[in-house]
Amino acid sequence: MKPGEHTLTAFENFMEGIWKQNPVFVMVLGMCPTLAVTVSAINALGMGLATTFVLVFSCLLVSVIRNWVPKEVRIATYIVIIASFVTVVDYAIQALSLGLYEALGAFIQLIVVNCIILGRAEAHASKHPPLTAVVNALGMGIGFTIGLFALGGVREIFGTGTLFGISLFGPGFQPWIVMLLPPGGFFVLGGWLLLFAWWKMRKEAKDGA
Amino acid sequence: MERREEIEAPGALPSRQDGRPSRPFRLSSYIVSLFRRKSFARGVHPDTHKSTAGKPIRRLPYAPRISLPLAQHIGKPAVPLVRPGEEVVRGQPIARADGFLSVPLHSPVTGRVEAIRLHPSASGAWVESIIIRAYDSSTQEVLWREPRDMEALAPEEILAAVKECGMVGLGGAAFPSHVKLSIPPERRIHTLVVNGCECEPYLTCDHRTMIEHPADLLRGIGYAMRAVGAQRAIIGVEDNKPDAVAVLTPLLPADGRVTIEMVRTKYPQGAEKMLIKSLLGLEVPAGGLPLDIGVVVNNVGTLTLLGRLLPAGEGLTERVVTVTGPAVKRPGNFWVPLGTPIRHVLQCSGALDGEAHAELEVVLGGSMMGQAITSLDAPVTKGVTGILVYDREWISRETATKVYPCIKCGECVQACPMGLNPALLGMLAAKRDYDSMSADYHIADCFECGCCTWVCPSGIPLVQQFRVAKGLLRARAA
Amino acid sequence: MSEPLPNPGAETTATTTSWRLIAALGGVALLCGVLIVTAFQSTLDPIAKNRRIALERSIFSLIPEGVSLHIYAVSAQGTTLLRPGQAMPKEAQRVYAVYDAHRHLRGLVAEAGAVGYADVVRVLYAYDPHQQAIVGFAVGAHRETPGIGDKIRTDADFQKNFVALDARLDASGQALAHPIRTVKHGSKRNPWEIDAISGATITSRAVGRGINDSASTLLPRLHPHLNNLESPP
Amino acid sequence: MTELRSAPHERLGVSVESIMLNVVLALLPIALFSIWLYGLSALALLITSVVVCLATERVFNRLSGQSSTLSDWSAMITGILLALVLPPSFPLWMTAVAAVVAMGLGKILFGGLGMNVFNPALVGRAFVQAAFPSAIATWVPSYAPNRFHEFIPTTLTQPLMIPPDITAWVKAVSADAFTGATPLAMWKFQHQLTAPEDLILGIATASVGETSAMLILVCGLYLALRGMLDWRIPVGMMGSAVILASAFHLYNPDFFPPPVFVLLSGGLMLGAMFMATDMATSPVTPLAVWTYAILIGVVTVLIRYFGGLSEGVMYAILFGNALAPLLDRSLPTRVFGRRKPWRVGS
Repeated sequence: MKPGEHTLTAFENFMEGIWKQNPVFVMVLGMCPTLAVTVSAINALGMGLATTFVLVFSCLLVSVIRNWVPKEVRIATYIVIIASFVTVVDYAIQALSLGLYEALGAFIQLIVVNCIILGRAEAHASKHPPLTAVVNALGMGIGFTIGLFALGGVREIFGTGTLFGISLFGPGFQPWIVMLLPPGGFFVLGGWLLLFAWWKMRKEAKDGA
Repeated sequence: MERREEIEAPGALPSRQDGRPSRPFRLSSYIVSLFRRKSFARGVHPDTHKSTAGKPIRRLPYAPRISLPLAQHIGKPAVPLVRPGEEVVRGQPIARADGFLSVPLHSPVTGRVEAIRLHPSASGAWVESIIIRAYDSSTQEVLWREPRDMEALAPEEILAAVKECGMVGLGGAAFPSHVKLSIPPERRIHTLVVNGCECEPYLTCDHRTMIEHPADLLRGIGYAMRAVGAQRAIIGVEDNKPDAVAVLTPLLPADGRVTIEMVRTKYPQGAEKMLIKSLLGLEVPAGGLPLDIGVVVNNVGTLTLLGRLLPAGEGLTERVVTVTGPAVKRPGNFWVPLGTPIRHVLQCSGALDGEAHAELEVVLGGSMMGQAITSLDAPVTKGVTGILVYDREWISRETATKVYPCIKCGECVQACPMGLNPALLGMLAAKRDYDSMSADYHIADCFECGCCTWVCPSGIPLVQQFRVAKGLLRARAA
Repeated sequence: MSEPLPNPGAETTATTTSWRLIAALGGVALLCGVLIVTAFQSTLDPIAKNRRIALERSIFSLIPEGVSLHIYAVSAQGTTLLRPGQAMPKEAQRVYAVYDAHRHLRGLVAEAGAVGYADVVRVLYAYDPHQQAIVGFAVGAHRETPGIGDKIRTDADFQKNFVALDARLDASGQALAHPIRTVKHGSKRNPWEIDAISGATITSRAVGRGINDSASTLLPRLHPHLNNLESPP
Repeated sequence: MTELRSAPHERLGVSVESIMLNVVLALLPIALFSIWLYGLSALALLITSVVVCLATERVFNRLSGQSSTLSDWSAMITGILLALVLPPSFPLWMTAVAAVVAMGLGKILFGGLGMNVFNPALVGRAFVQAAFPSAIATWVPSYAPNRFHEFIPTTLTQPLMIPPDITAWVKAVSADAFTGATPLAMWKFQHQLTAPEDLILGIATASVGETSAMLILVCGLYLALRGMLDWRIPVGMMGSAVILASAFHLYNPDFFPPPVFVLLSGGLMLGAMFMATDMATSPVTPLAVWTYAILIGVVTVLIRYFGGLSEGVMYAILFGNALAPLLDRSLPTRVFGRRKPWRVGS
């Protein structure tokens, strides 16, 4: 902490990733899985939770060993730690649901290089005690999950007319195929970004008035 | 204007223009030539509004009091030779030139110097002026002249005479004529281009001058050719003035050194660079002057008055001014003594009858490049070609159009005679990216003809933005 | 970002010894190794089970009467029953023999794959040895364009091609009597032709080609030994 | 002297509204002809598209706190153009989706009038092409006998629902062998050519407003003569398409169709006259305009001959739109008294 900067409460620390620095809508990070796997709500949730799991445990471990690991090999250890937890998640998802595993496909493995996780480990966990690190990571993970869900939900509703596989409009629904294609991901993301920017603008206008 | 770059002089000129014999004006050849009329690229076709073209030049009653700004030309202001209270006669020099880039002033009236003080000028600024009260009883004849034998003069002596008469470019630029006619020794001038285009809407003073004083004009052309050493002269006239061509053609000298050439009626045909391109097919290099390619351009008004004043040894005391516009009840062309208040001219032409002044817009010059003035007390100066008065109805019609964002219709690109991209420049101006405007898109080449603004369907004041940008860039460079 | 900037004064100036670096990396690696191995061991069985269930589900969906299946490796040498855990011999094709409640062979399911519009399209197809025809196919993983290429899953007309797609062997028994071909939509004339989906010709062709390639090597090898497969071992 | 305007003191007087209004007027005959061809459904399609476009623009005006920009007629043009490039049987709810996307994504997101990079109507059309590929490839015959008192069954599909199968309906209303394929698709997939007179008169299967090449030509000519349409774009685009098509046709007359077919079929004419010429999305400098036009013509033919789709005009124009700003900057005008127009900088 810089001198003069007020110490964040645990709640603020948690909310950081959900609202102020939401990885999807504010920082626009991790676009690869964001656009590729969010064709359905369940995929989005699965991906989000997997990432959250990796994020929380990596940050916990990084924070625990932060005083013990010399700075020269910091990134190397982070990658090893993150990769290990990703492998664990990979097996866990296979064991839980093969369907989800197939849907998420290569993107589980790609969590290893997800900039959100490495970024959090480097920028936050390596400098804070375990509890703070975990709370922050949890916030970030949940923020990411919410972001993915917001995309996946919309894309599933329009793309297949369902949410979590439950049909919303009956059997005659006309799927919007573009929503399941990568361009659809961009459209929905763009829409959400627009909405976020608009909210922010209005809030600032109100605060200013 | 002083910048003269070393640019490769063009080789042989198109032989077509050389030594063409003068021929009488024939309607059939005029019609044929309509279809192969020379011109420059792009440009616009505004309504010409030349209703005053058929009216002979008349004189106005003298104003009781006149104000002569010491700086009516580009360059250093003149230095007064008279003191308040002194009596002056019409034509008497009352201020001398201050250096090379400066011209003297002559009294336009017989009367008494009231004061030398600040007086409103057309731009709104108060400038040092000689105020003279005219004698009511005077006949206002020119009483000061030193006739000279022009044939005996060497080129330098002609230049001295031009300077002595206080002549400046009467087409509006007010650049001292003797400077323009002074050719550096390393340059050779092959052609004198006589600008009789008068492409500005509303203005007809040059047109009337050509019709009424062709002999003076041809005499003036002869003096200028001798001064610059040009072997030939081409009078360029827009093809909406066939009567002027008809008057001039029979008077052209038999040796064929002076020809008259019709060019397409198109704005801004009368811009120096455009006219040279139309007549000779030559382009003045960017940032250069016509003399870089061996050409000197002079306005017909300037040369006509030189042709009249030089042999008589008189000074420039009056000029032809077109007074016109929707609010003018008795429009026409007038010989106006320099220094006459614009209010006086407008009263005489009926523009101020009954109308509240605040309802009017008074513009010096034509509708495309003229400047609106703030005070009716401002005087007519050497550079005033016309006084254009708009009434309320006209103004509100013109200002009713809404301003839209640029829709990139490209009309301005197809209008800009300089081949600039005003749409892009406008966008850069809006972003205040003046460096890019100047370095990449040549804003310096813009001569503010106003074509872009005239065509713009979005109503964007492009040329105004460019004026601001050029001003800022100049200020930054200085 | 509200992260504090690194404070240069707080950095240790002394270089860390190599030994410490190795120790740190080694320690972390050890820790992680333990973690991964634990996860691997504990999920091994459920994953295998999941896979088997998923595979069986799609196989039984092709042959609805089936209740049990056995895996055979088919090669030029003949057919071999594969016990669970037994490795697949090289150069062999995997065939699932499906049996009904009366322990009769109801059909054989094999894998095929060919390059489609976006990537390899993997399908399972069911072969009925009694009819000598292909009687169904199921799409595995694919990345064909949703709404166009993935019609192969949903298009009823396309699925009808596989009710009884002729896959008889010729007289020599060394090749298919008629290679399975995908033809332009609406121009199917023969039982060995697949009527392509209009607008998704490339994916349709991939399915046809994949099945043809697989069947034309598999079936000649399989046929002489069909008797071995007639009843479950 | 209160009035102090800066020069020039007079203007040409052609305003954005008058240009846009004239484009609307030029599109009206095409729209009316399409109603004559396809009846109630085309009318409903046009109305839906226009109303939704206007409403979208108004709503976004509200949200961004601007005053209404409907009076510039540009939203109206997008609405009409969008309807003209959709198939007549297109369900109204999908039309509404296309209109919202056209205005929202195609225009307003970029900053509104003049700021958009892509032709809004084509953005809308491209979106529904990707979203509803089967509905946009469903064609119905023109001059159906019942067209003025009955909708095409798909037109009134309930929102979000799949349009019904109209094969039976089409068989019932079409007199002769109607194939349900556009002339381009028939050439591409069945290798059959449609007679040029059918293409000129609008009898061939097509989008609502692509049918009559003749009418489009006349309406485009009107705008070009009034100076509200850059004649270089249709000339360059159609010219390059015809020249390239002729070359291919000469090379292999059996496989490649004659150039007149290329010119008259599909959306080439409509695209060249009214889409590629959209001022905001086309370049301004002369060299850039020609390059842009020729590029679109060439890409259109290449997509038609070698692409997966039978029609390429839409993507070709969108491609041209994307390049337009780049072309403007890399092919500047030659400034008077300067050389090397293509080199920015002095």
